[in-house]
Amino acid sequence: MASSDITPDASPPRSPFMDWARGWMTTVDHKRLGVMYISSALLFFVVGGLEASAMRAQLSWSQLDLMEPGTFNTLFTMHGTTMVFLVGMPMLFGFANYLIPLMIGSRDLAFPRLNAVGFWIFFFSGCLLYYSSVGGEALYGLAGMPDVGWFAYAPLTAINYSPGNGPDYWLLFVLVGGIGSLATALNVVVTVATMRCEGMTPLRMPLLVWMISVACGLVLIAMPPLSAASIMMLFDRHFGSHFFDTQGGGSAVFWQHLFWFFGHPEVYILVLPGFAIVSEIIPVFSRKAIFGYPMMVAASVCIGVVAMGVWVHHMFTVGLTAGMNSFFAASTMIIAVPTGIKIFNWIGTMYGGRLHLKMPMLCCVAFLFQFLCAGLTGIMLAIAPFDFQLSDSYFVVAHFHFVLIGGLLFAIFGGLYYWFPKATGRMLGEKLGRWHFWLFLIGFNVTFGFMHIPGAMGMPRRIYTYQADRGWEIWNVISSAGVVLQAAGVCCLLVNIIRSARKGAVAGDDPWDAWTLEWATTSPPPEYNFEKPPKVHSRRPLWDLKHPDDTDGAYE
Amino acid sequence: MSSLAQSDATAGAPAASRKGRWGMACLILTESALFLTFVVTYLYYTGKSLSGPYPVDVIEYPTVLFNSVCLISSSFTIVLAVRALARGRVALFKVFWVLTMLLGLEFLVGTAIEWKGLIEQHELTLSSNLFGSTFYSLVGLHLAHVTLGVLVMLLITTLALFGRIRREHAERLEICSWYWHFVDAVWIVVFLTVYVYGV
Amino acid sequence: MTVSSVPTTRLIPGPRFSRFLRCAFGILLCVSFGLASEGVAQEASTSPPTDFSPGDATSQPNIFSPVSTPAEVVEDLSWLVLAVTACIFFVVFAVLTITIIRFRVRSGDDDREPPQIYGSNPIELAWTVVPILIVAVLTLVTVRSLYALDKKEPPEGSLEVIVVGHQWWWEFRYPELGIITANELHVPVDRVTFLRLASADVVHSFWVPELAGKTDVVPNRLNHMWIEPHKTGLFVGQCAEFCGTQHANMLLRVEVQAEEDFAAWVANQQKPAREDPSVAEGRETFQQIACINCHNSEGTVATGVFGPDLTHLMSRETIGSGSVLLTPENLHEWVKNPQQFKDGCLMPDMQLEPHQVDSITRYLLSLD
Amino acid sequence: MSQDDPADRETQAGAEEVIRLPAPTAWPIILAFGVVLMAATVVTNIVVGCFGFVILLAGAVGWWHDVFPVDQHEDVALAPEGKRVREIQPRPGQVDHLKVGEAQHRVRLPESIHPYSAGVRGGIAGGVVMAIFAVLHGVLDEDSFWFPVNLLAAVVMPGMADASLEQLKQFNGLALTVCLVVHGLVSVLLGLLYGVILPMLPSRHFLWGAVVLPLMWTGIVGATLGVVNPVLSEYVDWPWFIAAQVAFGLVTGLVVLRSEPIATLQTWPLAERVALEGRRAESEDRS
Ligand code: HEA
Ligand code: HEA
Ligand code: HEC
Ligand code: CUA
Ligand SMILES: [Cu+2]
Repeated sequence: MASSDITPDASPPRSPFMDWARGWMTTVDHKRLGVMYISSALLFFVVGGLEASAMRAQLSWSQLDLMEPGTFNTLFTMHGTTMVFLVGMPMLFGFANYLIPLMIGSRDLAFPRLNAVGFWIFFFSGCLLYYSSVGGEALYGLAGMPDVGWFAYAPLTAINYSPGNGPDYWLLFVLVGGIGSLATALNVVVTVATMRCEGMTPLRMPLLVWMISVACGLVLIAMPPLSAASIMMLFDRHFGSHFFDTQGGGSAVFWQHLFWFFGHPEVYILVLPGFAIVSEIIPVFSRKAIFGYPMMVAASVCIGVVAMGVWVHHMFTVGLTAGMNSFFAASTMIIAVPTGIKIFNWIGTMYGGRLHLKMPMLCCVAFLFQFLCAGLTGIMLAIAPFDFQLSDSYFVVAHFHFVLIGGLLFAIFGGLYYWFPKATGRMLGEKLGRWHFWLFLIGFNVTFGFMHIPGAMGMPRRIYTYQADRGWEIWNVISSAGVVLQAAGVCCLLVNIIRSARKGAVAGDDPWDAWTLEWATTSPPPEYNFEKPPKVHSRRPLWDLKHPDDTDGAYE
Repeated sequence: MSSLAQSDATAGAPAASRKGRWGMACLILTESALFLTFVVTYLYYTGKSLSGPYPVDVIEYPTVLFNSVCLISSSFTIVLAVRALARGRVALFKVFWVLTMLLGLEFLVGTAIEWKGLIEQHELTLSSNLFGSTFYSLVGLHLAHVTLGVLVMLLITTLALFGRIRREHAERLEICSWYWHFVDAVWIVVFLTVYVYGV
Repeated sequence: MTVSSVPTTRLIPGPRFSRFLRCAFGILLCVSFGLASEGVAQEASTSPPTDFSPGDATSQPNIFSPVSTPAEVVEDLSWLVLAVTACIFFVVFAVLTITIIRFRVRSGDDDREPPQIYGSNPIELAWTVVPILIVAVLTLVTVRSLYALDKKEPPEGSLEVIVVGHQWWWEFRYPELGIITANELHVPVDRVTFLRLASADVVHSFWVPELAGKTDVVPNRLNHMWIEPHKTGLFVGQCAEFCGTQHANMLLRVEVQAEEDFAAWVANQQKPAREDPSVAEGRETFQQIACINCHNSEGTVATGVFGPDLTHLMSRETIGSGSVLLTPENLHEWVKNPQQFKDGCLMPDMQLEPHQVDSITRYLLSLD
Repeated sequence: MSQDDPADRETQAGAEEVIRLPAPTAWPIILAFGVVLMAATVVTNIVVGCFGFVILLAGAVGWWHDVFPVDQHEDVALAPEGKRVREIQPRPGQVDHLKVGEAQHRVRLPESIHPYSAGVRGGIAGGVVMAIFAVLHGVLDEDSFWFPVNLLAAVVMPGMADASLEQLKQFNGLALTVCLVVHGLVSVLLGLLYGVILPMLPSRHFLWGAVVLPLMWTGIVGATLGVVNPVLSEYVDWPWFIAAQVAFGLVTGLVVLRSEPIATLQTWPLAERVALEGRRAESEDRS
């Protein structure tokens, strides 16, 4: 960010640092909050990645003794929780914050102050979670960090199986963090509903706006059950209630229902913004309008709706009736249809276009390949009997890292390269970018591609070590080796960001020759986004301006 | 160009109320999901308590029915209050508004009395059994919402007494009143769940 | 018809895609297939038995080498699914790759914009209907397999076993035979064994890949599953649901035996505990200290149920739920301090004197 | 905050123009901190919670003053002239056009299609003919009307696997229902697919529809039938089976190809659509 856009303040001069810090801490500007979301998410990504690296080190050979079992358990819990709630979600809100007002031609979100609260609650709740690494120990001498897995199954979280405060931190974190997410999601939905500029009918909104709105709608519906469940669990732990107390008649399975009723929509909450980013980048770098816009919108809404009716596929092995498993296997597989539509439409967009394989587009291409693999392994898991074998094995770990990294994270990388010039006025270096891309791509595929095999060979997840004669070593050591490449890749990205923010090539208003409204203002945009609220006539307002003889409006 | 700030100001009012409406609608949506979770929990665990006290032993209708009548009728008085304000009849507004608040307050007091009975006579607490856990959490969540509503109404009453509430606030207060209607509607669901189905 | 005109939208004729890309893809494909096929080969070959897994054991589990009916049903189904997904993968992969290669910008290109195409309802309909059809077929087969795998009651002539999951070991009860044992399940070959699953504490999951898919072991809930092995031998698996500190060492061993071997094992388990006078001292010590609070051992005052039944301890091959081979030295170390093998397990370090350890170990070694 | 420094503004060019934005405020961060501190009570102690509550309250009151009676805002000066967004330069004549028939470059492909209803009708017709074949086979060869019905139903009904040949020839209500649903659904979907893809296949649509596609389909079925429907695979009579497939393809293809193709106009410029289709196109445009 250029330092000149710090809020001018009338009070007497103070140290520039204080001014700078104050500017960021008191801001209600959606762009700054967006940048803050994304930067903190990157920070937490490095933390979560380091936790993962430690796990991979411990698992790289059988019977290693690099850490205590309990430590390993806190590592995967914190890793999963961090990556989902402190990386994935903030990335969503970061991009939503930064882009939605610009894309729909408004000055800010509907409730700017609420927006700030949302961010700070997210940030402090993350601090609370990590405070567990000192707080719990220091004050009570009991287990500090949560060690119950990112879905904290009852009754392992009950006070008699997990004394100490570990699970409490986790529960409070999802409860408080959830409030922040709700605030921001509400804000986004209201913004999209009420603050579109003139001419921006719902079917002219950029796809990013559509998909992020669907994701935020899902947050509104899926988050409260988790909050409710965590309240109940807190009551169980501290006030002696019996919701999940299996000795008092409570049900362990009920927790699973509540968690996954949130948990499954959550994964689509995470991936829809990924889809959103890809849907913006692919057309621009193919130089073609998105193929089948109405179908894309319909597919997104459809995914959102169906996503709420499939949660039991995480519970196929719980011993529910065959009828129930059949229903949920079918509903899960149905999601392949709208998702397939998306994949095909993206390919349709590229087909016949003129592909500029710059960094953002490269990331999207990788996204397409990897998400395809990931989705197909998802289908295998959705076949309930097959899942009896695959569930809770490293095959599942491979599946969800393929969706979360191969899909979501690559889309986020693409988004970073694509909008960095808008946010800073400078391009992210292409050369270092290629290093980042190839290192991470190869590292990722090595780590997680090979992880499917130990899964099929019976290696369960969440084990801190394994027997020597199972034949799993070779696959694990390959997986661990891949992490080195990934880490190198991430370093390239971080260096690139820091370097380019200061010394990158000047971007200009519209470096990619793109078509949506955010490129119709300066880079970085002024606080007020647009001097005059824009007026649009089609889905690609800038296309219309650039090609007045071939405007879109007439054809939509 | 220079008309920009101005046009914003004039466009501001209806836009603000649209935001308010959508915001409240979204809030009600998530709150419904929250309540629904507790209701489902209650239903899931009905009849699963391992030991007493059971609903049939402890649930008494007189107080709760009176409370319910008060709460439901407050939905009507709040409509009257908002209408009065929209027509500019501030005094009438104050009367109905205070009445609404008092009805809400009665609900709080009434429930407190009911709970006192449950705790002291029947020894039903959050930790007695599943019925206690689900009962107090569901009804308590609703109660928390009523409390919040009453507090907000108190605030607005104070402002009204200082003459700070005027006709142009009718729109905002109407949006606030949605929340109150929602709380009332939820009570009907809670009542049906706990006092009709659950017994 | 106009559709066939799609190829005419091709802008840049000629297949001169970059050498580098071709090589890269080639290498990537070769490497991954090479490694994968090696993996499959390794999985398929029965590995030489190590000293850890005696007999004709398959200590390398694999869901693609099933030996029991449920696992076979799943395997059959899995090949169909793998074939279908592989087809989808290769079709989409190919189309995507071709698209990228063909429509990439080349050095000679000017910056004109390609023709804008907004979509095509028929094409989009086609790629909606095809996945629906595929999904429909998969669903039908899934449903049939689910019902086929769902046996609610033990069939005629089957063996019934109650499996109780504990943090972090398994208890097996044979109600019809009056046997209680731990960690190593013995079942007859070619007969259905019907397992009823219960948990003493938290959620676990029973998984022996070669025999059947997993079923969770949930407190306050009775689950069930069944196996019907067609091959004798040792089959290993482990707890598949995270259940706390030592989840990783909650291993499972299933010994599938010929009927007569199984009968012999049953007869041995049904024998009363051996009372070897030469280890009387050890038995005394054992009874005097807290062991009895947690363990059951017939013929002593020990009737605890918190830990594994020790009555026929020496008939097992491992201790600590499959994590340690049952050798005299290991047993000695275990009694001295189980935490050195299984850090965090629920049997505490008993802080015994060395001679107590020796005598208790000797006693335990007599329990066959 | 809302009072802005006039001196500051004058230094910028064109400073008369200002835009009103919500003023920065510290209350949100304070409120958020209070919320989290209150939550931390559970893992620390009550003092922290009380402290948190006080902070929360302060935040709430401060916030209230931010928005009541009027929103606090600041006037932001427009960026100086040179730093404003640059006018977008039109570049007419830069877009390549697709050369299809009459050079309407924005057509959705293809220009004309068979109506979807033709596909559905074709599917139904084909399905009926196929069912007749199957039943014919049942009655002639196996002496049972219900035999093929039960065989198809076995795709979802595991019970059929253990059924004897006798049982397979008996009427079974559930099987009939399952069979009707499965057969109907698949027929209609396939018909729809035919309607869409037949015109896209390279020439000789009829050959494709009647022979190639059914044979391909049979090949796939043949390869997977053992898993998809083991019972059917056990009893299937391949010549009859293939004949039924071809009959389906023949009939469906016939129905589809005989239907009148209709032009797809959705992406034609409005004017052309109005000329061609009058009112309907207009209403379509609005959506
Ligand atoms: C971004 C997150 C994300 C996404 C998008 C998905 C997408 C999908 N997931 Fe995944 N999933 C997770 C994140 C995600 N998942 C996580 C985190 C877990 C583990 C949680 C935990 O236990 O910790 C998990 C676990 C998980 C399970 C439970 C496994 C177990 O624990 O036993 C299942 C089972 O059904 C499943 C299925 C699916 C399916 C069917 C999809 C589908 O949406 C995929 C659809 C896509 C395609 C199919 C590809 C494209 C389509 C075509 C090319 C069309 C043609 C295809 C066909 C006709 C098949 N997932
Ligand atoms: C978005 C989500 C996300 C992401 C990005 C990742 C990223 C990674 N994950 Fe994770 N993972 C999950 C979500 C995610 N994961 C979830 C939900 C679980 C389930 C948890 C549970 O079971 O409860 C899980 C579980 C999980 C496991 C299973 C643990 C177990 O079951 O025992 C493993 C094991 O290998 C693993 C590995 C990795 C690795 C190697 C990466 C790598 O891609 C990480 C790469 C990043 C780095 C390596 C960062 C390195 C950066 C630097 C080195 C920079 C240096 C620092 C400075 C210069 C300051 N993850
Ligand atoms: C607090 C309870 C407790 C006490 C006291 C206790 N044990 Fe244990 N013991 C356990 C548990 C629990 C296990 C299972 C550990 C595991 O596998 O995770 C176990 C396992 C064992 C095993 C291995 C059994 C097997 O098949 O894996 C032996 C042998 C054993 N204990 C012997 C003893 C002896 C001897 C003593 C007394 C000196 C003793 N135990 C005291 C709880 C106890
Ligand atoms: Cu028991 Cu994991
Ligand atoms: Cu899911």
